Amino acid sequence: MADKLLEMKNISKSFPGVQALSGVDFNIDKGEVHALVGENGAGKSTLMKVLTGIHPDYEEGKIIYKGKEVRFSKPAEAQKSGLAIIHQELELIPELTVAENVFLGREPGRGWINKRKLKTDTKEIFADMGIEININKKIKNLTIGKQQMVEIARAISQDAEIIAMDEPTSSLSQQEVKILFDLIEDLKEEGIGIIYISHHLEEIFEICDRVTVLRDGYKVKEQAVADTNRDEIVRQMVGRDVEDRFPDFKMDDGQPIFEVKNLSVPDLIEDVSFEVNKGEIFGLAGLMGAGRSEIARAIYGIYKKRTGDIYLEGKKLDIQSPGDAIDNGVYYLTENRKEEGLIPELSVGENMSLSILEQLTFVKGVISKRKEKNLVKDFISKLDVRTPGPWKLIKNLSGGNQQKVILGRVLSTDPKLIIMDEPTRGIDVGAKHEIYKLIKELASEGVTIIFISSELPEILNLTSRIGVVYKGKLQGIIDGDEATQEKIMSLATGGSS
Amino acid sequence: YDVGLAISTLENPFFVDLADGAEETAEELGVNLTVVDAGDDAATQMNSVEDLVIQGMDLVAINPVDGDAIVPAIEEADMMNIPVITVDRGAETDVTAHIASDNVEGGMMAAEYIADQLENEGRLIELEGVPGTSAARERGEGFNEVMDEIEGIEIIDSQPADFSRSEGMSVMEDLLEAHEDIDAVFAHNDEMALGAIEAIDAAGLTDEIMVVGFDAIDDALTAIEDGTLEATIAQQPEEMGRLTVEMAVQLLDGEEVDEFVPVPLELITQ
Amino acid sequence: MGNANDESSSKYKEFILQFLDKFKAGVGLMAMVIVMSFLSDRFLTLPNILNIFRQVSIMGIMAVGMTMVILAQGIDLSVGSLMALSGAVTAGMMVHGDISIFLAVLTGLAVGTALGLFNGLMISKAKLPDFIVTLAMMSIARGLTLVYTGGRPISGFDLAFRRIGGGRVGRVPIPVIIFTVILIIGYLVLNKTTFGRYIYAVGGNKKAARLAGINTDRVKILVYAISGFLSAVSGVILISRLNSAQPTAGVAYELDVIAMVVLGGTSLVGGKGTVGGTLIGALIIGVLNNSLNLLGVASFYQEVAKGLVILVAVLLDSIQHRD
Amino acid sequence: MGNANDESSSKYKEFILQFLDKFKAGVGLMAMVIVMSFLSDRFLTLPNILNIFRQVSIMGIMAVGMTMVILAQGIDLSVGSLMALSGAVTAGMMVHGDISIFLAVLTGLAVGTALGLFNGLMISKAKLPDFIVTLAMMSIARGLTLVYTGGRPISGFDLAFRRIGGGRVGRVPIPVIIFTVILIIGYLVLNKTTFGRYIYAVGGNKKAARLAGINTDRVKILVYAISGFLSAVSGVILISRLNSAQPTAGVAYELDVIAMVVLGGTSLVGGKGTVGGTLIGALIIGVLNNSLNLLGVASFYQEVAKGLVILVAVLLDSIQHRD
Ligand SMILES: Nc1ncnc2c1ncn2[C@@H]1O[C@H](COP(=O)(O)OP(=O)(O)OP(=O)(O)O)[C@@H](O)[C@H]1O
Ligand SMILES: Nc1ncnc2c1ncn2[C@@H]1O[C@H](COP(=O)(O)OP(=O)(O)OP(=O)(O)O)[C@@H](O)[C@H]1O
Ligand SMILES: O[C@@H]1[C@H](O)[C@H](O)CO[C@H]1O
Ligand SMILES: [Mg+2]
Ligand SMILES: [Mg+2]
Repeated sequence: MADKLLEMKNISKSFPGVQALSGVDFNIDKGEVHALVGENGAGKSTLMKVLTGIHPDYEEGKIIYKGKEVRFSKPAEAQKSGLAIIHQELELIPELTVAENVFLGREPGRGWINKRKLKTDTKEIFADMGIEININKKIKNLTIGKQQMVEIARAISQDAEIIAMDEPTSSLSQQEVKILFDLIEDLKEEGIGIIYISHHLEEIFEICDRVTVLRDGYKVKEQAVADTNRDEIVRQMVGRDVEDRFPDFKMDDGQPIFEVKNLSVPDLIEDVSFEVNKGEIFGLAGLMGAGRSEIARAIYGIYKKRTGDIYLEGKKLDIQSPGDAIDNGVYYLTENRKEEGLIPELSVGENMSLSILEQLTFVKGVISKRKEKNLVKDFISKLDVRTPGPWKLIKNLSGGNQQKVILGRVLSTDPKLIIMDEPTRGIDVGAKHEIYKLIKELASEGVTIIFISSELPEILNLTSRIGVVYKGKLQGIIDGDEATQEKIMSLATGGSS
Repeated sequence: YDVGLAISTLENPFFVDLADGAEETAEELGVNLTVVDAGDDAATQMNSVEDLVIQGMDLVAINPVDGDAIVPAIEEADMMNIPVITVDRGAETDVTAHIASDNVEGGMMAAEYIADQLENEGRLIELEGVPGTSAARERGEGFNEVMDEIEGIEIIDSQPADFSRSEGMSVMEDLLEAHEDIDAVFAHNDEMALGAIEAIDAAGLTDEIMVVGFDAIDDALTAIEDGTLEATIAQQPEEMGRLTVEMAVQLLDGEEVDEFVPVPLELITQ
Repeated sequence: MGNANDESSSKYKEFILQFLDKFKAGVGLMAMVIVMSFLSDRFLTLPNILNIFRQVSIMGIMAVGMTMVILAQGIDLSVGSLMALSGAVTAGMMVHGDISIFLAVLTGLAVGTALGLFNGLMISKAKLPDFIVTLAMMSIARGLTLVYTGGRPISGFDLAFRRIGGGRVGRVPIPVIIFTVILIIGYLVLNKTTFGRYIYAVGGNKKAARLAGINTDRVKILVYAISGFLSAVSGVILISRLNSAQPTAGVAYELDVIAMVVLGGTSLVGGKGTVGGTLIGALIIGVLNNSLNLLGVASFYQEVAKGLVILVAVLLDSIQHRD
Repeated sequence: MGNANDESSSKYKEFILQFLDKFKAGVGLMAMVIVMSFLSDRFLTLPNILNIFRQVSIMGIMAVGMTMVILAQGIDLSVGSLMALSGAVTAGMMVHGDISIFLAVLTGLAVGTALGLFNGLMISKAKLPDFIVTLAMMSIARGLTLVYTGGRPISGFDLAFRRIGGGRVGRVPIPVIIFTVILIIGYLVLNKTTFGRYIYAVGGNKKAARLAGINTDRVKILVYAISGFLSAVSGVILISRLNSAQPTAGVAYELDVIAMVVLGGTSLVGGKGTVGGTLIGALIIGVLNNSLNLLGVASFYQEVAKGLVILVAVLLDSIQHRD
């Protein structure tokens, strides 16, 4: 088994203001799945980018691939040599179709594209993977989950010898995760080396052989998965003990405070009605694309053609735009951070204060920098955002920390109702735990929360009741004490409770 | 009758007057006149003349952007047996009639006046109109013919400034850097002359250099009153427009007309 | 994801939507044509239709190149002056250079292509903004044209050469044939070749394209070279049609050419659009100019009408949703 | 994340980088100034410097508006013709309308603002592409100017009015003072107000801005209205300076104005740039024109030189990395 495929030695890489990697060693054998874990910002993605020629300007270290020292100067070179990568931030072309994206840069035919072959090949790949997808659909019309499958299909179709998977399951449904794991088994058998990055630590124990833990750019530990356990890995990641359970929480029987009546949006959602109590955490479950996000967005005033009524504290709300919603104490935290959350060219602080700017003024319209700074500082420490300072451009933060900044934006408005859409996607265990705690705290302070998630354990443990969405309809509501994975799945696939 | 009139550019007030004259006369005579503007672009003018031909005009009058570039369009009109008149500027091909000032004569008038004022001695600059227009060529011809005869006068530089005020200014700025002791400037039209005056003024040489233009547009007349412009040769654009329509009617009525109809000029000074 | 029935119905819907999307730029044009055919009985005659096509062919050819540039998320402001320079060089070679027509045309095309290539190099290798580089080139090429011609038109070409712009095959003007061929080639390149696919990819998400191993620099360089080449083609046709190379030809053409592309539904943000749309955009401009002349709209009002009609045309198109 | 020492040193580095980034557009300008001060001893004199500032002030004022438009991911091609129309209306009111200077100016400003507002409404409410809407407006406003003036300049204003463009306070020309005031206001709006922050947010990521509760339509509408207003201000200054409203004033100004903004480092993709950069961009254009005249470069070559110098200037700036 000591068939060394790749050795990375003493890799160091810095960005302005950040030492992202400090002397990291990492290696992989043929047919091995090697996990890479660490907190948000630990340097996992950066290490993969160094490997695959995206950051050719690392200051120190060498890479030995198949016995030869290499230094890829651009992604194309790495790709040609047999290194494929599934990017954490999906890197697809929205206006091109599934098939066109899968084979981008590797189209069959010389200059003249053989479209027939392109399509049959693509179909074959997805058929092999066991995934149903319309390969002629444009990427922009797919859910994030499906987009992630496309990204996976692209890497797998490259006949690579090493595949780096950077959080490949962050947007996948359970069935899709299972499909991916079967694929990984096959790839292993073919002798392909796989680098597996994930914040879902249980996955490590399911499919990985070895695990390397990074912290603050340093390699902390490398060991066989068989020799360790979840708690130990968490401790190595975070550098201390973490109470890795869902926090206890007793809900008082609050009064109904929020009500949705007959909410419909043509083609998207149909006749959705439900009630939520003050300080309740209400879950919305369902398969990918079921329409959970659409319900939230309809409430938030994004669709013009919405019908139905919304009540908060007994008052009927007239929400025509997100601005109206926020003014009425309703906030929606998007599932799509990159496209709909971040303003990349603004700083951490400016991103955070955006929704409450009108109140951080001394005269109307003129920003009080002092008030803004105080607010931002407050939330940076409250949410433990890892940033050198509020002036740092948000685009240069790691994914998890970006999420915390956006969360700060939400909380700054002091909302009565928060709809959180996949709020822990791509968040490390420690931070996830903090977010759970925060949600509980908010609820106990009387903030009402609608919690949308594809992770059943999370939704089961956190919420008091769970609405299950199927094809744009609310298929049923399950009480927290009676909820099980099976019940949810049954409703989510169109059954009755 | 349906008559089309293709103007080189209505961005120059001179042609606005010409078009006005034509429109008034058309109304008097009951002619259905369509005016199109080329914005000084030869290709656009060709397109719009084609459109006039397709539209079935009985006659097309053209004030060409460029004498050579308009030839293919005139040939097309010929093929459809539509008579063509040129106005103010000629074309490098035979047309039914040409109406214009006697530009050679005008150039001579300007030359004689300047020579007179300078007492047959001095260094001169000539600002030329859009190259390729008969107006520019003929004014230059007349001007140079007279000046060549006079020993003491030297034309030290001739540059095209495209009949435009801003070009006139920037070309003059350059010439002021390049030459010293300039006594007079002859510009092929007033727009250029007024531009040149701006440049001369900025250089503080207003009292040393005299400027003569061509056209007698309103701004030029004001400048003459102010004493910044020395003189101008008055053209009668409205008259040209009027003649154009009158001749069109005569032609379409089957009457004989002269091939060249000169429009009188007049020297205007303070 | 639902049952088979659902899928096929949604597939069907998708197809209709894509179809409408493709032709939405056509709605405005169609409306114009219908209105005009009532207003003027000359409008829908074969000669006039050929006339419109001939009139748009010169800018239309440049618009094909511009479509590629814009699809790749660029912009080319130098097309008009590259057209003028290439035309002037061709003319100069023929008239003063005493070389064959063929070589003269070749020289003209080479000049346009080379300067387009230079645009591309500055943009992709030196990483300068497209807008500035091509604006600078607009100025440079305009200046070179004035220097080369001394500011005077160059006229008087062989009859053989004049056929390029003035001749016909059957009733169809040769410029229209050239335009059609270039449209077809443009369509094939964009839809059938890897290069075309890469143009969409680079314009749609440059970073992703680079990560997929595409040489994004090369794509950018090539589209600018193509745009320069096609400007030169237009220049040759123009001087042949006018029998004269005008030193100030093509001033402000860039805006009209870009307008054709954008009217055709191509997004200035890149990655989205078609050459077929550009044809429609070109015809909108062509029909508009032709109509205003046919209707005898007074020239000052023409400008106002032109702006209003363009607004109404895109408004009609946008009955379809965007975003 | 490292200890306190590290933090402060990295903060320092970041600060320096941001500083350089801000002034990178200045490198090219600086180089031009240095070269010119060796080539001409008239260049660095107070009269000449004031002269340069006065020459750029008219376009510079429009460039401040354009900066906001571009920051909000828009583009405004109508600035030149809105300037001409507002100027003409002001002139017409004064000369024929027999109303007070103050009311005449107010009317002119109102016209520019209203049409800018119309741009904004079409773009944000009717969701039409910025390029097409403002191109159409360019044509409409140009046509209206021609119609209003009958194609003839309107001249002969009161001495009091002529002071706006021609007067001085001390040695400083009034247009320079107006430009300075507008620059400062622009800076304050962009950096100190919620509206300014929203401009950056909308340009940086419109979807995210909307979800964060910002009324993105209102932001877009306002920037176009401001751009129209500032074009009108330029128009008033221009007619006062020339003592005449030219119906064809401002043709092709849009490209120069956009060039100033982009030369100043503002990205056409939106969300990134400063008004200080625009001042530098404006000065690059101003110094360039002035230098070419001072050096007596022949006019044909001026065009070539202009393009080349702009290229070199941005090349110098881009020694800093992008992306
Ligand atoms: N392009 C960049 N510019 C500046 N800093 C960067 C850049 N990319 C990453 N960083 C910084 O480098 C560090 C490591 O980031 P990296 O993306 O590798 O983390 P990660 O381990 O993948 O985290 P996550 O789990 O959130 O994806 C972080 O502090 C991040 O802010
Ligand atoms: N831009 C779009 N164009 C076409 N269809 C879309 C678009 N966005 C979403 N859809 C479709 O709308 C439906 C609902 O998607 P939605 O994102 O609400 O699902 P969800 O339950 O929130 O799941 P997810 O966890 O993926 O967010 C899906 O069928 C999806 O394919
Ligand atoms: O004769 C006219 C006028 O002089 C005008 O000023 C420019 O064009 C010429 O043809
Ligand atoms: Mg990462
Ligand atoms: Mg969703």
